Amino acid sequence: MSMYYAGLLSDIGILLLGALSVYIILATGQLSLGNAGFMGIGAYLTSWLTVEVGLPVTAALIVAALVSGLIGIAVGFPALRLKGIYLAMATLGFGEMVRSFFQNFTAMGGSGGFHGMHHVSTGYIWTWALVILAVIMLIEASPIWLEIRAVRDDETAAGLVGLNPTEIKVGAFGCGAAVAAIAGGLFAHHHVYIEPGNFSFERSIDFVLAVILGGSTVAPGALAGAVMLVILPEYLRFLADWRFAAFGALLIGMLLVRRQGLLDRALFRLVLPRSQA
Amino acid sequence: MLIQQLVNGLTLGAVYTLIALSFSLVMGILGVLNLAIAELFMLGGYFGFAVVMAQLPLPLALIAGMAGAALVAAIVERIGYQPFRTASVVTPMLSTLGFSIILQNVATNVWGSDPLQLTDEVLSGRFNIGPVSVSAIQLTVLGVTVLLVALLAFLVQRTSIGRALRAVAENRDVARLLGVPAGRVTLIAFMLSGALAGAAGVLIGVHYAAITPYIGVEIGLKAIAVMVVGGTTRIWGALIAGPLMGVVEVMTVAYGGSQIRDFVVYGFMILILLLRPQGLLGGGRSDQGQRV
Amino acid sequence: ADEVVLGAIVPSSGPFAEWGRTNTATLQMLEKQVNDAGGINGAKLRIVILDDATKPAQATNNLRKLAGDDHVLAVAGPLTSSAAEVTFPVANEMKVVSTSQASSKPGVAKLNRPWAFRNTIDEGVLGRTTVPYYKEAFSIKTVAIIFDAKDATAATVGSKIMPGLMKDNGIEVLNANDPLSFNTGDLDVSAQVTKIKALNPDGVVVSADYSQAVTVIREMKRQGVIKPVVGSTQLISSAILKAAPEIPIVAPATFYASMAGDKPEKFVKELTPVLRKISGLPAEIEPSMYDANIYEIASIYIEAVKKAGVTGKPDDLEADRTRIRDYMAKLSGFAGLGGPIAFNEDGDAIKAFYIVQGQNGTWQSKVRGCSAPDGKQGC
Amino acid sequence: MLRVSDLVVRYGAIQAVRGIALDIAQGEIVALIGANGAGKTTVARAIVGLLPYRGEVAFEGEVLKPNSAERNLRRGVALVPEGRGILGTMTVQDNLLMGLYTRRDRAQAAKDLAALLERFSILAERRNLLASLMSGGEQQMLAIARALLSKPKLLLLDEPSLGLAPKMTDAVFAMIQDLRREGLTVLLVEQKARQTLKIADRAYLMETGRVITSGPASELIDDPVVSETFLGGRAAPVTSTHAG
Amino acid sequence: MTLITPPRLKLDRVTKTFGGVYALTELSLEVAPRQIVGLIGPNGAGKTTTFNVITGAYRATSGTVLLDAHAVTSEPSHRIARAGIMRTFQNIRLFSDMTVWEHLLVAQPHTGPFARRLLPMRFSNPHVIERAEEVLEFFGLGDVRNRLARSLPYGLQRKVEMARAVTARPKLLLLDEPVAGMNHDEAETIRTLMLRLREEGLSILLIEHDMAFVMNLCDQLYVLDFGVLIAQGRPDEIRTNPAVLDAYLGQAA
Ligand SMILES: Nc1ncnc2c1ncn2[C@@H]1O[C@H](COP(=O)(O)OP(=O)(O)OP(=O)(O)O)[C@@H](O)[C@H]1O
Ligand SMILES: Nc1ncnc2c1ncn2[C@@H]1O[C@H](COP(=O)(O)OP(=O)(O)OP(=O)(O)O)[C@@H](O)[C@H]1O
Ligand SMILES: [Mg+2]
Ligand SMILES: [Mg+2]
Repeated sequence: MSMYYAGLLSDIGILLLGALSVYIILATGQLSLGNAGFMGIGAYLTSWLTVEVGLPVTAALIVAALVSGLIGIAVGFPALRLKGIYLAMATLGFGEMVRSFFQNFTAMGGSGGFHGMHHVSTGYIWTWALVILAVIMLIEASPIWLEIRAVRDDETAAGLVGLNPTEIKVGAFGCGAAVAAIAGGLFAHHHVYIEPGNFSFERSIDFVLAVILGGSTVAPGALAGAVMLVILPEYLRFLADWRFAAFGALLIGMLLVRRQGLLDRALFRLVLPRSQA
Repeated sequence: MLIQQLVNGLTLGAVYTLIALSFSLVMGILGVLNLAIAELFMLGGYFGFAVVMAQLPLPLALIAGMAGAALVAAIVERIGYQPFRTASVVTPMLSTLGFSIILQNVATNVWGSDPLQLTDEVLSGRFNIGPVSVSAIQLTVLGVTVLLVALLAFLVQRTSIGRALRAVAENRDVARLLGVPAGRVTLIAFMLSGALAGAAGVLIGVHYAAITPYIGVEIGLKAIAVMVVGGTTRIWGALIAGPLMGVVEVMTVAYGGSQIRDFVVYGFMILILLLRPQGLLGGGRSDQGQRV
Repeated sequence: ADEVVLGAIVPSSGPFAEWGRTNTATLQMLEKQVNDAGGINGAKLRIVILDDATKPAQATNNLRKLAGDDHVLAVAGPLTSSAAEVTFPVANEMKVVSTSQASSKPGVAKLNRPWAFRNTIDEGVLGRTTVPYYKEAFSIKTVAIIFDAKDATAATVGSKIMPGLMKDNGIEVLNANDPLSFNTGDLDVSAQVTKIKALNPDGVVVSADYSQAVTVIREMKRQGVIKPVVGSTQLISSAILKAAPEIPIVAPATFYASMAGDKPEKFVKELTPVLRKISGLPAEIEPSMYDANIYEIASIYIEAVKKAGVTGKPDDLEADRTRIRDYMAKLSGFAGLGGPIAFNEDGDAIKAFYIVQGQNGTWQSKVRGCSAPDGKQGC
Repeated sequence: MLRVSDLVVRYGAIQAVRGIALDIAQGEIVALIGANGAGKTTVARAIVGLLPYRGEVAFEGEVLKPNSAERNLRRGVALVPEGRGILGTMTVQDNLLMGLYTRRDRAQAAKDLAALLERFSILAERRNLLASLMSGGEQQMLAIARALLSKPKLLLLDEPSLGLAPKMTDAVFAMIQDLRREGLTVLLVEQKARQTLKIADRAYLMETGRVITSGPASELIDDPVVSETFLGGRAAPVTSTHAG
Repeated sequence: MTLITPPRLKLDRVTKTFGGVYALTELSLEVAPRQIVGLIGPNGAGKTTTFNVITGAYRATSGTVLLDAHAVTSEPSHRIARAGIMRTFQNIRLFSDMTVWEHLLVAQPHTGPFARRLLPMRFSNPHVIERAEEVLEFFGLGDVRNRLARSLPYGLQRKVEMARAVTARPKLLLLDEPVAGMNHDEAETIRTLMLRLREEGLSILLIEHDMAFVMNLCDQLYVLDFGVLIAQGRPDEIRTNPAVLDAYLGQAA
């Protein structure tokens, strides 16, 4: 495999993790536009741990995931009060606050950025991505995932059949934040340089885009979406100055053809007839 | 300086309010976040500039900007909203994002990425009241904002058109059963919102006298924040929230340090949302319509 | 070999599209010139130009593609410092020379030796000449500083370099404890400018990319703060001169379109009509400093191919790249558009620069400087 | 007044209505009955123009276009949809005002509204409540009242008695008869077959997308097929509790 | 009336107001074990509100709700459900993208440590699957187990709702108009199912406007009007109660 494809693959792996972080939260019916914030927390925290403290990358990633997960839970509680666009904007605001924080956090370089990490391989990134994807897919066959789907569909009804929406929604926020932090840590150690601008809301929107394009009802959808979002602009290079206009048009076209995303549960049922029994 | 900063804050707030209005017209009523509005605003600016640079009067520029943006909004509605009526709300949001990517690219290819600047200030008159200096265009922006808010609030909350819009948004079939031409009504809402964005683009473009294809992004984001703080379902909300956010922003820069501006502004937005989850004027009516 | 392949990374989409597009036109012109003149040692020149859309991650992949798939001998670009920060490590990993045409954030190439170069001068070095001229020309005793906090280069210059330089030159920074900033894309900086107005400084430091600086300068004009502005190379653009003709702007440049001399005049004469044919660019566009820089970068590569024994055979690719690197490191007296060019051990260019002053719509050169280390020959 | 011929409606691959003909004369109450899933709702929705269909629907001699509900309402064809179709995020008042959307005779419209509010007094009390917060039966009343406000010439009612208390069901059925006396034509889709047949002039019986029997309501009541499958005793008023 | 066995459900002077409107005024009622109790009354009388207060969807303004002599008032709704009260809804509320089978799994309480909940169904809690099979069989939904519940005919959707409520082995089942919009045959099957559930020990509180159905099924009836209890008693007593006739049944009787 050429270095070029290896590079793209790394980007896909990181975007996949970012998309999964949105996917988990979206599965409970909450749209988070602030996951770039959690990603930033993960990126800065792991970088600090490996560069300044001298922890190995894997350990740093785990610590960052835990810390970010806790922050996610802390954010998830007040988020319970908010719905729809209000929640989306509040999370976006959170993400921008995180970015603004790192911009002023001169101990880690402020807006000048932070250096010194060691490069991690594409294989390492994908090990994380695949393990997390596999774990999520495993969880999708578990009772808790049914509960998550129930809460997304109809929170009130879910409560009335005995499910605890608070626990599920806040938990999802925590898990999403942890996964986003891992994406951030890997991002930092892939590019070996980070600056606050890497974690602005555009990135959060990319995550959401990957999930929706790929299909928001099955975890591999995030993978399909991540592949498309990274590969598509590359394959449109022949259009030169019109590359992004074509990308936008294709995005709309894709939604028009498959508004449920590339992959969905119906498709899975078709391919794997008795997958859930 | 305090008073001057207040004036700065109010002008900025008016700018936010203007754009927030076009967002809330489609968000508050139809429940879609039309992200392309940021770019309609940008387009309005370019159309307006073209007219102003041709030495034609400002009202003509306004008309050009509004008409141009409304036309593009109509396309966005037909391709980016209609087909996704029944999909989840994230989907039309992303299809309109597709439009905003296209429009940015097209604008770059047509007008370039460099700031397009007006050589002379339009309406360059200034009024100095003591230490405070207000420009004619600032006053125009403020005045137009208040006027448009009042007009729109009347339209949406007092007329049967507004009611019909809300009905279509909630249940299209039922609205049709009651005689509402649903397709036409949503198209009108989008075009109206586009025209508003276009007007904002002209006024604000002329006020700051420089535009780029990316001008809509940051300001669009703030405008959405303003809409949310005001409450999406109440037009008047934007008139309160816009200046509030504008003043908070400007005062943070003036007295708190400009570095922490975004931190404070978004923190303030979150705080308000936590205290009032449906925004200041969102009175919680339509969003809380849940019963078992 | 019958073909010499070079690569380039430019931002042809996104907020810096204009630069990327004029860069592309420049390189295409060079390619044609070289091939019309018989190529390089009989081989045809081919420059593969990739757009990074002003996104750092895309720039890294561009480099991987150019070095890995297109087997280029060397790469010109990327343009921005943010992109250079992440692309240079990849250049080292893949062992291919990458030379930025615009990055001037302090220390970026230095961190990524030996394969990273910049045909630009560190802002810290430039400022040492800019500020004294500025002080002298406008009898500046006090300044206020405002910078774009979202732009890594501008923020570094605005928050670290400039305050230091002002102190060195005995200029008081009135808002030393209260830095003023804004964000890329901000439309309204009225609050910041009102604050500057209240401080009443002799001059204003605007550390921002020109497209952002335009907003600040227009607002200064609107509020009647007609004070001389000083900044970094980021300010150099013809667009900024239109913002407020009455406000003098001082900044360093290694090239500007009205520069005198045979080489620059020829370059401008050739390139200008090419640029003016490209749609989307302003009708009165002129070659920019970054066009000159990338032109020089490609020319240096071509000279290296000619002189350093580059074979151009696929099997020798690795050796050829090393030859180019070594040639660059030892380069001296390469005839650039504005004078001789060499590279210091940080990988940054040693070349002449000019402190230019923009007034009434044109840049005028005031002081000629040289980035050679003290006591060394260079320009 | 209404003539439906060869009506065919499909949902994707499913043919829900397979070529039926209906006739309704001016001033008639016509009942449409049938088991769950027979296609009654589909017929009603097609007639008012909420669905694409094949075949012909003519109202007052003019052919109606498929999928043109908003135009049909202006001609005088209204539907109280199955599941009520109230606008839950709007107030009761706004729902009622939506009923007046096409009315141009303001003064008369205001009088009609007042009259209806008198008939359904609970709606007047709940005026400013969000419609979604009302009880099921109250919502049903709102839906009926709203449809009447558009002053239709032909009113289609899809299971209007769903969720209504017995007394209110009686009241609604009585009202339908009153309105008929004022010149309204009614197509009544119902599960409560016995009560329906009592007030209807004629009736159509549907099964799996086809009309299998039709005729004067008084004859259908005694039809063995009808009484066996649909009357079963339980749709009758409380007095007859012999079922089971 | 319930001298020997304590009531399964007891409402003690429950009041619920909505901004000044009294939807329920000092309502007291009891459901004994293995009893089917009907709650009837005119539209807007407060029947569904009673269900909502019992299940915690609404918080009572005052008064207490006792399940087996334990107060569940003002507990969150999921706790009340877990304590043994399950319900169906007046407007069907099925989970829109779940199959029938998934509906039967989702409402069952999970026993064992949390981590087991993350394992695939078959490993995390095998009893759940057994139970779902059992309920599927009981309600005769086997043929449609893999269909999306939302795509089923109305009558079957009602059944799925009941089945979902029953899988969690509740002590008390609340049914809100279970046979509305159903034809006679379908209503009959529902009635049979309810009787069998009672056999199995379930108590049922039922709202229904179909008088034939109610009178045939219920052991006890409560009649509400404007949030006030206007009558209670056996069906034959209620049928002739003048207050009930006037407020609810109408002149037809
Ligand atoms: N949106 C739809 N998509 C697919 N099939 C549908 C749809 N709506 C109805 N059907 C099918 O069309 C047939 C007729 O349905 P319809 O609702 O018209 O029956 P109905 O007689 O009104 O029944 P009910 O008494 O239950 O209201 C049924 O088989 C139903 O499953
Ligand atoms: N959340 C709420 N806010 C305000 N009023 C409410 C709310 N919920 C119910 N109500 C009112 O309380 C009264 C009782 O409603 P409820 O739904 O309990 O009636 P019901 O007896 O179930 O009637 P039906 O037989 O029509 O379903 C109604 O008048 C209703 O409008
Ligand atoms: Mg029906
Ligand atoms: Mg009810």
